[in-house]
Amino acid sequence: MEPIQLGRGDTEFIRKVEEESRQVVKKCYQCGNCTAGCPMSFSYDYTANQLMRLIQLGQRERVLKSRAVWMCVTCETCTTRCPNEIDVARVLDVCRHMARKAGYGGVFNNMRVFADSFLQTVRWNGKSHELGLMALFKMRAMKPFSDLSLAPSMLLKGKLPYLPHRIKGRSEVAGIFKRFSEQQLKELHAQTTDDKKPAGGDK
Amino acid sequence: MAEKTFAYYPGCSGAGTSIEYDKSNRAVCEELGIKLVDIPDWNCCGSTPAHQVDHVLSAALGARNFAQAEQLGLDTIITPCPACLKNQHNALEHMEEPGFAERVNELTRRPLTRKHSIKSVLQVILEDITPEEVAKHVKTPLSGIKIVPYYGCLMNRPGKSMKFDDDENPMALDRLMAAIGCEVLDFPLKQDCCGGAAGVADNKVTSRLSGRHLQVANHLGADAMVVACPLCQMNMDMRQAQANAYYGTSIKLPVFYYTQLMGLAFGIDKSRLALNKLIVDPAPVLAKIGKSAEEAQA
Amino acid sequence: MSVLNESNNGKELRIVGFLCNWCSYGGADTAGVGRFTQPTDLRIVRLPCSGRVNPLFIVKALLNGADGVLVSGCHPRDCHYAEGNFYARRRLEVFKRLLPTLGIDPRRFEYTWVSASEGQRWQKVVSEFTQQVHALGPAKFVADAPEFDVLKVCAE
Amino acid sequence: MRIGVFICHCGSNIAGTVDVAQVAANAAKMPDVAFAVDTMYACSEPGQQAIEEAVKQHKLTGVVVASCSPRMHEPTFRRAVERAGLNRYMIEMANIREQVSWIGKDKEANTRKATDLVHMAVEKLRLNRVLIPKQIPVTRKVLVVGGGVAGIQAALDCAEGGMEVVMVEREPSIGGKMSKLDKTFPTIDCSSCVLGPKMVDVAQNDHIDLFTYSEVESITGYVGNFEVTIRKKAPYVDWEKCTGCGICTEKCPNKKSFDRHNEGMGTTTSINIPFPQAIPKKATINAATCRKLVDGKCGVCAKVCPSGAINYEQEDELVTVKVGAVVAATGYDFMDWTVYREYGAGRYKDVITSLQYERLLSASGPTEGHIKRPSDGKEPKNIVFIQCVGSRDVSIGRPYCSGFCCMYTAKQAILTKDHIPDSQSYVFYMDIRSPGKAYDEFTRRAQEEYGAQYLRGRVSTIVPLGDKLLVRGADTLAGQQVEIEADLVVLAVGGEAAHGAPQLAEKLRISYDSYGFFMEGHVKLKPVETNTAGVFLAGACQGLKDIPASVAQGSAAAAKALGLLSKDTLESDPQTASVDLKRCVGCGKCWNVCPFGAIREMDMRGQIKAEVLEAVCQGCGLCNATCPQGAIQLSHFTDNQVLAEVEALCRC
Repeated sequence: MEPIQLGRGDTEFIRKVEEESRQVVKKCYQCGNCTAGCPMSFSYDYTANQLMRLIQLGQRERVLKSRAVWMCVTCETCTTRCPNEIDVARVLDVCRHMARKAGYGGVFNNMRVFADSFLQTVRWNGKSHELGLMALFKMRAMKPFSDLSLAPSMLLKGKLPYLPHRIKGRSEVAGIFKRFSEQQLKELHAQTTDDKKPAGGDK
Repeated sequence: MAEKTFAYYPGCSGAGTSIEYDKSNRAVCEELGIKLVDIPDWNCCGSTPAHQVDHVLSAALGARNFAQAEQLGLDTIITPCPACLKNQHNALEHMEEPGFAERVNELTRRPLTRKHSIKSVLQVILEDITPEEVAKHVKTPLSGIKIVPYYGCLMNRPGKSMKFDDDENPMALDRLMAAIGCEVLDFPLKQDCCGGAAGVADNKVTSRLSGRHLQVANHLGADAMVVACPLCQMNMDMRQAQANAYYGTSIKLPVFYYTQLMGLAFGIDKSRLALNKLIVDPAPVLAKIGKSAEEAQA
Repeated sequence: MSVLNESNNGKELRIVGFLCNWCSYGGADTAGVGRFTQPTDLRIVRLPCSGRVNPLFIVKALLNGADGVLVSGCHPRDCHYAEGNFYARRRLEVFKRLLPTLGIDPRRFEYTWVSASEGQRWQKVVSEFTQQVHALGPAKFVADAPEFDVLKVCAE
Repeated sequence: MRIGVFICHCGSNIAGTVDVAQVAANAAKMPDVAFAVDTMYACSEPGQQAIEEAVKQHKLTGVVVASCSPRMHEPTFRRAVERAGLNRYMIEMANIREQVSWIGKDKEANTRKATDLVHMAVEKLRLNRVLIPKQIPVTRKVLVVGGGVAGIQAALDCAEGGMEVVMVEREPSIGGKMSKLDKTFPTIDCSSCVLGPKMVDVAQNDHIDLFTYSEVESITGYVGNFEVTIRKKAPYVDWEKCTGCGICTEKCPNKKSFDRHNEGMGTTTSINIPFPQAIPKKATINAATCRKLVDGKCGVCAKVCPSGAINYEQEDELVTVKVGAVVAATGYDFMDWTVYREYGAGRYKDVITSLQYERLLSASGPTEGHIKRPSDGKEPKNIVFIQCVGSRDVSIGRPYCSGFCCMYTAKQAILTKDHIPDSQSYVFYMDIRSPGKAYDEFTRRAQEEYGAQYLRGRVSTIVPLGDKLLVRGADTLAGQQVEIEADLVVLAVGGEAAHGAPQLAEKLRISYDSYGFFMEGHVKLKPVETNTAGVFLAGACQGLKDIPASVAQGSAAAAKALGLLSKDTLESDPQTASVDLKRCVGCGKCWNVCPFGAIREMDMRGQIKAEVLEAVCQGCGLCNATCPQGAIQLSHFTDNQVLAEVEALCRC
């Protein structure tokens, strides 16, 4: 493992995480309670408390490239039991937003693909459409056969309508998504312009 | 008893994977005098994916629903689904933070004009109706069946934000199920996460987590599990076979929505409770109702 | 401020603090020992107890050119003299409400409770009050304070 | 008046951010100032000598010292001017350290502020009068509140020094928390073997008057002359007659009473003697569970008592004693850990507190020293200790470290291995805090010799699974979630201020912090004094501490009390209120507000006037602020003096 160069921590990253999450990450004293209660811990590369620590040290890349930020299911066990009243789940959510914006996660990240697929159906219909979502996700994630065994019984029981329910105001909902995407693009553009200036890395 | 009227947000799965929850919930609310007025042309709250992408986007989807509800003149929305509750509850909470509402309005272009609140149908039944009142509606007590209540993680946590029941040892389902005559077992994993929506992305995750619940419930001698969340129900019921395969077990534990059992106790027609939609066959458990342990064995 | 000391670049305002010796003065000491940085406008008059504060002192200060007055004592129920701060609270509350009738913005006067251990709280109180007074700007000079019967009302 | 002004550098403490020479130069221009100078350390020996010499040389009649807080060095400089032949009240201080140099770095602004503060002090001093303290006789007797190890030490040391002692303890026996412990760290000494003899000494000491099962009802007066009312709660047993034979406790039919001494780990009888070594060894009836007292049926104990000591009609008794000093040694209590609902909030029988575990370890405990878990009496093999339960936890309002849990947990892990050799202890900790003598070596021994597995992390939850408890925690050093199936979980519950501590503080007129711990006079330099003259602190009531620290503080408080009462008389503070009879109209407002009853009505040739009892007056000035005539004035804080200070500041 490469040593963390402490003098080169990304303070802007810390500030951004604190601003977006409205949490003070300095309050974390590394008791590990978040890790202790985390149901998804088994799937993490860094534990929850390690992520908090890496944020404190301004290790943007390590945090945003971690598998853990994608695997958190926001059950908020950590938030509920944090002795320092830090909303850890919100901090991780914010990191996930940043990772997504930074283009991390990749096309084979199932959690990311699932979220994208889900929101696509909402964007189209105004409501989510489970069957459409499944099809979209399984296709995109290149795992068409997983969960296939569930389909017959669900379809038989009428629990997976073939056609989406579409709402009248779906163009309004689509508008929300459109404006959101535009904002994101604008932000991204601003960032890439910024990136041209020399900046401290966090190696 | 005076009727209580609320704006109602059914949630997307109510027309699909949790159709039995929506149906039974409407039937039970009618029986208890809770009038549900559907929010006109409501949209998806964005569920887990939206808040995973962006909090403002997530709040904007919720905000459109609140804007739609304003047409009804009702300020309190109730929803059966804890995921919809949590998302839209957080939307309201975040919009209290400085500058957040403005960012949401940029997306929706429909600023809210009233003060809104959202709570679960379960909270209304527990707090406004009370278990004592629920007991008065019971025609067939569900004696003879042992259930474990499973709350999931979304409804009560964190307590200082959700302000409902106890965020470490919730008792709402325990009390309501006891009120309709079930034998309620103390379920130690009543709030441990089942994996939620992660099952679609990777069903090993949900199998691993929900399998533990099923095994503990089985070990305790439960006849059935009772839930209030479509995601929990899906992971425990629809994915029960996956969990069995993951752990090499062969558990057959029916997983009811609490409204289905309440409906049964109230004597509501079974077709309105959509019991046939459950994946794990509930018939053997339903046969036990009203019988003592010895009778059931014989 | 005083005759001996003219230049203050117009940045500082005159803020007078009346502090009880046992809690708030101790709290201010604790803040000092902890090196909790504070604005320099405030000058403290040490009194045995917040109950010793006669509203006349505050009026005299405000009418003679102070821009703000802060009174601080022990927390209620924690008075060194058992109940001095209860009397203070009653008096000062009445007094604060009467300030507008004297033509004084009531925001120029605050009273608060700070214990000897609350150095950080003292820092916060001083900083916030100083900010509040700065937001109001310098007080208009009121020459020769008339005698006010209201003061007697406060004293009772 | 000829005033001398001394501006202290305090090394660089003041001079670093205040232009002290400039302040001295400014002071020289102030009214009545005859001499002004800056000095390196005013409080040092040469510094004080310089003041004395200046007084003589410049014929000064008053002195202003601008240095640190008067709460720090006012007595020092009063003595200095007294040596120079001035009245000791002819000195004023300007606090230019805590209030100036330490709280801002702007030298210009600081210099201006320091000048203002000196100006205020000069204006106040100009109106100072010579004050002569009165001599007041003292009662050479000490009240010790609390009979734990700190109070016991204080009482024994006071008695040793020839002082009479009154000890008040609210439980039926003295001994406090220490009497519940099995062993003590870091030597594994038997707790009752070391404490027991001291308890007996208290009982046998002629100088110590012991009131157990009693509480301080009220306290009036002032240093040297307190009057204390003690409520002796009714034990329904005449303790003069009770011999402590214990027959009543054998015969009492109600055996389901909560056992306070055993922390509820067993049950006890309604009439009981808390433990075999109890001092005094007398029986007490629990009125809440006694059948005779609850519904009039029973009376067995009265029938079997060989000395006829039982008295169901007994009532509380109030006793008044006069003392010259008070030592508060009320100790601590454990916080209510059931706020940790994730640990079951008390629903799981085999999740117990460390003090309950201590009772299971103790040979005189309910299991006679065999570790049996409460649910089924089985001997546990896997024992999990969770530290910091109720300590260092902001979310429950307990941000502080309790200080002793790390050590007692290590001790309990060691004892566990001694009791059950094939057991395994797991200790969840955040940081091991063991700064005492031989303490850290002790925690190392627990791990190296006794094999306790230490895990750095908090525990998120305890889940009952069958007859086991699944403990889900973290090992942050391994960067892993960890799970253990435990047979017994012991919570190292943090301490908090003794229940009722704030109420006692109000009776004693001492300060307490936001957690209820009593405030010492100065964090570093007056650890056992309070800001109320004659009241001292010992033990955990001032802040959580372990046994050696409590004992040391008990001795320290005793030394302070002995020093205070070593003289027959004390000087009263002459900064009291006095009445200008010409202006007093006898309206009575002053005697109504005086919290000390120090003002009384008197008749002066047919006219009603107020009169101040100087020895009783505490100098709060409440009367001064209340008097509509300005007739009653507090010396050294007169209206004119305060207004002179205000004027120094405001008049342009």
